Amino acid sequence: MIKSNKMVEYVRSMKRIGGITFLLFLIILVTAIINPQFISSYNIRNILRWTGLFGLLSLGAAFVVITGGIDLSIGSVVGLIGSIAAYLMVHAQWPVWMVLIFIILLSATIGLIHGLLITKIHMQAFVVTLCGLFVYRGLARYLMDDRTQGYGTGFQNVRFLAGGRLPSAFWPAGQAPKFIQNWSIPMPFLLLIAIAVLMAIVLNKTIYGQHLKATGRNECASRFSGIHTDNVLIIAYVISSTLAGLGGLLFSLDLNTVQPSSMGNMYELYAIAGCVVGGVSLRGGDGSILGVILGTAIVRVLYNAINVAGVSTQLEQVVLGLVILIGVAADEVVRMIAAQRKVRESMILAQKALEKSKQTES
Amino acid sequence: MIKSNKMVEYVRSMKRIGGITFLLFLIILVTAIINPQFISSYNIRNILRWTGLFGLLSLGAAFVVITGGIDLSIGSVVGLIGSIAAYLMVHAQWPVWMVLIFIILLSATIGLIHGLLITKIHMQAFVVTLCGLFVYRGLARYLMDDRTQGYGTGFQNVRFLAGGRLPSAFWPAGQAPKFIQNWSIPMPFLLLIAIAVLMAIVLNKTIYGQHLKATGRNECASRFSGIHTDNVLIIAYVISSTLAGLGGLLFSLDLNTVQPSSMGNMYELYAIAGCVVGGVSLRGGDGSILGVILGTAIVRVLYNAINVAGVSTQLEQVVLGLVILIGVAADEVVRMIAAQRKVRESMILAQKALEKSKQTES
Amino acid sequence: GAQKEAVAEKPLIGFITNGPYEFWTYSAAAVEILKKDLNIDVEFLLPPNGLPEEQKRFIESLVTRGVDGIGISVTDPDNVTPFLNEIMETVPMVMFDSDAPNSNRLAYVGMSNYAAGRMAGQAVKEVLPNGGEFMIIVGRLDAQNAIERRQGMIDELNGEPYVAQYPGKMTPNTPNLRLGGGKWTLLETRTDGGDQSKAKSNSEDAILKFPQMDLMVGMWSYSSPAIISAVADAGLLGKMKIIGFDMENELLQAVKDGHAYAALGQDPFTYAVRTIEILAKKARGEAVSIPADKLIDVPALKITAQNIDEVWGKYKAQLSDGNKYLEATK
Amino acid sequence: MVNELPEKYVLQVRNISKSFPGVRALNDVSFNLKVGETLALVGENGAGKSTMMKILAGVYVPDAGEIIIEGNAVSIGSVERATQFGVALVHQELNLCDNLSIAGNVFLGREPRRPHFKKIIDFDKMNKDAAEVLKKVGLNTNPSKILKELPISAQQLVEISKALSIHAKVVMFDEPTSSLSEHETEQLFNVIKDLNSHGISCIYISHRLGEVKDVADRVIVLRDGKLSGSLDKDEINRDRMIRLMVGRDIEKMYEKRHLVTDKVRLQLEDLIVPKQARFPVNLAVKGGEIVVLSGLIGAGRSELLHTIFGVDKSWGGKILLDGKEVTINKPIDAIRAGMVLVPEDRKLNGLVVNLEVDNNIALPGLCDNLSNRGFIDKKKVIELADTMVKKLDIRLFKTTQLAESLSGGNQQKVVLAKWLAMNPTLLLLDEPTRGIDVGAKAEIYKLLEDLAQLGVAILVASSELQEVLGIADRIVVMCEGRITGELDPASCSEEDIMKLATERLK
Ligand SMILES: Nc1ncnc2c1ncn2[C@@H]1O[C@H](COP(=O)(O)OP(=O)(O)OP(=O)(O)O)[C@@H](O)[C@H]1O
Ligand SMILES: Nc1ncnc2c1ncn2[C@@H]1O[C@H](COP(=O)(O)OP(=O)(O)OP(=O)(O)O)[C@@H](O)[C@H]1O
Ligand SMILES: [Mg+2]
Ligand SMILES: [Mg+2]
Repeated sequence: MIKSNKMVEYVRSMKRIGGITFLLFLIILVTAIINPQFISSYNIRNILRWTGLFGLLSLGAAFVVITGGIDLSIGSVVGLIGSIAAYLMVHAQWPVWMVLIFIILLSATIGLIHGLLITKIHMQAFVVTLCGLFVYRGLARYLMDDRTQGYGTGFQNVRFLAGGRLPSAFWPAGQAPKFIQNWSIPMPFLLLIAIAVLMAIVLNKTIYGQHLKATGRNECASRFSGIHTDNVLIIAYVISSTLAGLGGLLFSLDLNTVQPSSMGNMYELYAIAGCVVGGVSLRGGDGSILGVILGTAIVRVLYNAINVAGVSTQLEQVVLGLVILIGVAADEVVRMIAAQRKVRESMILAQKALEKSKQTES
Repeated sequence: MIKSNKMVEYVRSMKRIGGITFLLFLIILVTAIINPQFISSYNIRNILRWTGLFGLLSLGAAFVVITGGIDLSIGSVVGLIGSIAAYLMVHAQWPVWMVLIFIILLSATIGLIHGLLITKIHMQAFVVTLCGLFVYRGLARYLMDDRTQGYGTGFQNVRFLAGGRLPSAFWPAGQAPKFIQNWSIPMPFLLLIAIAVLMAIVLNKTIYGQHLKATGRNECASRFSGIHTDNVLIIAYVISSTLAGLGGLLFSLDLNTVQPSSMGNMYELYAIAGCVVGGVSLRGGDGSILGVILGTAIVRVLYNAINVAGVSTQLEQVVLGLVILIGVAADEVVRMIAAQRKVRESMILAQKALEKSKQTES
Repeated sequence: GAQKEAVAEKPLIGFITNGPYEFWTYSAAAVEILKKDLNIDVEFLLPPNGLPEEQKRFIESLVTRGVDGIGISVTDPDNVTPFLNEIMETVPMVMFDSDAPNSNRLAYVGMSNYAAGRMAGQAVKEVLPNGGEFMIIVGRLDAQNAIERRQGMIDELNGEPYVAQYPGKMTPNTPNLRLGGGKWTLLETRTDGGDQSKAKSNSEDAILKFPQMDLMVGMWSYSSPAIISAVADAGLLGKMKIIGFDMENELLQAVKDGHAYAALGQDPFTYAVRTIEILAKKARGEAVSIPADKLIDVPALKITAQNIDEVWGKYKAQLSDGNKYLEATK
Repeated sequence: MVNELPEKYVLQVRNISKSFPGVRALNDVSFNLKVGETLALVGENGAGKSTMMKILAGVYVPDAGEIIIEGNAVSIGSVERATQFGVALVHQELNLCDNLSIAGNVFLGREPRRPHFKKIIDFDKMNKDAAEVLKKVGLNTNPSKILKELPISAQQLVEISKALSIHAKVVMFDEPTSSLSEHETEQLFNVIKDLNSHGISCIYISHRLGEVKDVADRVIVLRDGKLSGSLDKDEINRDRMIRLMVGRDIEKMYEKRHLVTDKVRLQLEDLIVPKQARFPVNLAVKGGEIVVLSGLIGAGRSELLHTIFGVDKSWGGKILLDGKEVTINKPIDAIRAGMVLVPEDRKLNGLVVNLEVDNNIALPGLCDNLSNRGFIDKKKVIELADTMVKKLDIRLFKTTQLAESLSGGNQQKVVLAKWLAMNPTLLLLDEPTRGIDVGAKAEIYKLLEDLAQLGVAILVASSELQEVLGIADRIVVMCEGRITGELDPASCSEEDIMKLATERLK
């Protein structure tokens, strides 16, 4: 009994994911027909790398969105941490491991501050992180004095995190078999998968995940149940900022150059868009990690498809906006129709039962 | 009883506004001490003009925020309508009145679409208007073919709406008395005041206003009470987009140059920040028009003060973010303390009553 | 009440750029030196989003502070001129980098972006003497410097007669623009709205879509590093030709390594020196010598493998040891 | 009192006081709870019952006083600590997360952990344990089902299971039966007796005084935040409780004076209720008639009322008012046609809880007589609110108070006030006395009487059988969305109703 129910639930959640997967493959199919190069190993590699980079931000955002909150500071944190990382390694010449520890601590502290302001002073997440958006951007510009930061040609080791690929990296440069060289997976995507698996376990299997979902849906009830909702929320913001910081590092390593004034601008919107397309409800309490990754992938594939299919650069944003809109709307509409159909079916069944019982009575 | 009660309520709402007013005057005072030119008629004129322009956007946003929704498309609507207005007047050479009617209709239609998607397809406001943010920006770029739009030296009549001042405009150019010339009020601010008065009446005195507040606080109960909550929401989005469109026109007239790809970028955040600083709760249902105008004024005065006080432009955003944060946090903290004090008072009263009853018993 | 009655002891000069780009750190270095040398105050303002709205706001607050002169890189000369003229009734202005030719400015300092674009066009001719296909990566196409640079390249390749100033037309962004009678093809101009990673993914997509492409042109300062990064990832370093604007370290390094053909370097250091010198003298009521056409030419440089060491050294000196550099050039 | 040993008490409450801004909710309250007994706590709306429970459950901290658990003075302070002390509370209002499974809700905050990975939830154990508790309260559903899919009454059972699963020494029930029907109530009483027999003590709050006698060993009565008396098992009787609660007698709860006219006011012809109610409904209500819909949890009464009122749009059939067909797409259409609905879930549907009382009362009538060309007539609003507050004896501080700061029962009265102010000709009520004290109940019944006398047609959904039998002219019983029969209250028994209410289709 319990088992079959698990199946039902699984299938149901799959159906939801199914919609996005379908959308994703539709975009891929249509673009591949327009330009077969779209599914070349080179392009898929690129898509995977971008999905990895942006996916990290979306994953962090997802945890906050599941609590019913929002993190508008993600883009600015990307800019701040990205430029600080480059500055510390190149100009201050800190050892790489120290830089890594420092930026993780710094971004976690940022999240901690958000969380404390939201839970202890009861400020709204939107306000706190909006202020963060302004403050960290300004700080990045001030600290870097508006100078572009970059790694030059050095730091190949740490830059492997963003630009490397596996398993081709196990062979000496350029000596991997052709097939492996073509189809090796970019590091950012591998990192994303690793972190996503971890987070999926946290969300679905652990006590923290359960409390996160509960707090997101009904904070009051969760508090009455003895959950430290404050801690739950704070941790969510710490995770979001930390992943944004990690993302900032990877972005800066990948691009190899960081403009403090602009790097990461609007990324919070992409991160949240990825969540929303992936079925995370902004009302809190609902969301799946797989959905978030698929949602991010859709946004990235779409951008890529628009370019490759030769849509004018001016219409790019129009297409992006419309596809997100239609994707989410279709999901809503399908769900409405499915619910109605289910009810109609049960109506017919019940009427049949009624007639039957009448017949047996008479 | 009723009268005194009204007084109490009035004083209470004033106290809330009082905090912002205090903050506003504090900023003005400090800056005026650093640089007395800050309160010169020239500078005040400029501040009023900017407050007028951004205030219109904040007012629109406020209505949506009061419903518990959000409008992220404001900035893109400003860009779209601003460039279309300039294009139609200058290139298509439509008569001014026709352009005015057209852009009002166009922006109202945008709001209508948002409202319909949100109420009829049950999409979340955040998603719908986020897509709007992308789509209208792209549309502006596409329609204008990425060309900067402007009015050149012409269209002085309609440009009076943005650049004119009253009452000095009643005199022939330059012939108004010195005092009047100095202290005439910029048109955008006068427009803001007119629209604000109208909206304050709508919000506080009319059925629509009451329905708006009720819907913002509990949509379900409002629907059960016979309110057309769908219509209430749709109208709020129409108002927001229409004011954004009007703002777009005024911005384009004032700046005299519209870059379709960037004009209005982030203005939704300024609009919402104005609301939030002005005490409009993002949880819906609460907000005052006066507060919104004061909130917008704080943001504008702050920008101006930062420049005039000679703070580096890089730190501009840091200061802005921190002041908003501190302003809102102080409000929260003051309210927490006030609630605690009230509890303490009623505790003391209760204890006194207890002692009294004990005495009478014995 | 914003006018200054007497000539100030220590004049205040405003210096407003067109955005928060590293490019302007060279100007900032010059400004620091000039402040001491000329005994003046300079307010160095970088519009955070590079918007005309922000420039307007800065000008207004400078006027409020009783500024004695403003230098500005104008974002949209055609339409902003009336506003600037209004300000110039009380405050003298010098344009640099991007001119407003029809305004009542004291002078224009610099080489127009249009002229720099024409230089880039020449570079294209040099690197693709037998013709070829190329594309442009840029942030926004409605920004004045992007319009002028692109138009300069197009006009140069089309063999139009040389003019130093932007003639005010714009070739629409249609795909496959045939230039020079079909010798060169501008495949596309792709925008990224100022987002570096978008610039990189645009470059990647271009490499995929146009395998036959010969050359990529990065038009904003971050564009060329993004192109270089994408080209490196695709393993095409040295094969794909690259031309870029501005003096980002990444680009200069690539020129040095032979991965990029040329960088078009303007001279923001000198822009600041000339602009502020004029304004400071004017503020003190001293005589200023300005050419009759009010144009002060500060030529742009085409940096290639030949001159990279010398030029880069100069740039480094401007930033680190500007004082010495200034003395040396005087 | 003196000769009883303190060890026999599992819980002692000494001189507890608690204030909220502007209100003294509890004033020097003391009582004891013996091991293995059930103590009923009764009192008018706003007497402070829920506040007392929340203090014991660690939701609120008392301003003064002492709590002694098993002889040790403790300070509770948080829900977690209350749980550690073995105190569990079934809240008056539902406090559940509808995105989690039933089991997830039951064990929220106390999830069983895997033996080796302490941070990982042992879902199998959780489901198994939950299934056991659910069986006790009579909810035979799969514990991994998502809570959202349950009706409010089943959710109430989940809330109860949650408290039972704590294995507490003291289990407190704050109006657990307000949305339960007789069947589930009986089951709950068995659970309570079972708990008592295992030495677990219970505190039980209810406004259904009839129940109190069945379940309680002792009763204490709160009035205006003070203890006004205590009754032992053999002393428990309705009138004594009422006297301690309200300070006076209530003569008669039900008094039928009205006459049923023969003008059919509401007629449903083959009305198809969307969602789960699956059969065309045929029903008529005459002017001056009180028809009561009876049935078990989820019988579909609420959904039927929602469909008539236009909250859910019907999928077919006709609604006739005074013989004329009306189309009702939205509540406003129904209101215009002279119909009003007092909904079941007042927190969600009945009130805008963070709006002032007067504005809540005026809300549905704004468009009609409280405004002038779109502008609100504030004077009329205030007048109306004052009238209705007086008429229904709503206990409040001032009419500009937020509705959420009223006690549950007074909130319910505000909902009634808001609808009665519309002077309806057809009154739909969904559990109108849910969470209302006896005094108020009597007043509401009297109000319904008065309205019926004026010829108003009244359709009530109610789960309290006494109420059903007391006020109805005609009883319509539903089961699984289908009308299974009609009964005459004068000649039927509770068993007859139960029989029809369980007439399930195979
Ligand atoms: N959070 C709160 N803030 C302010 N006042 C409150 C709060 N909670 C309760 N009160 C007030 O305290 C008093 C006691 O309320 P309580 O909920 O304990 O009553 P009750 O006996 O449970 O009533 P009911 O039977 O209606 O549920 C009421 O006057 C109520 O208005
Ligand atoms: N035992 C049950 N467990 C869970 N759901 C049930 C059960 N019985 C019925 N339901 C569901 O309850 C819904 C009907 O609820 P509705 O609120 O209309 O009923 P009701 O008669 O008003 O009962 P109540 O208000 O007492 O819950 C239907 O969706 C039905 O599928
Ligand atoms: Mg209660
Ligand atoms: Mg019901």
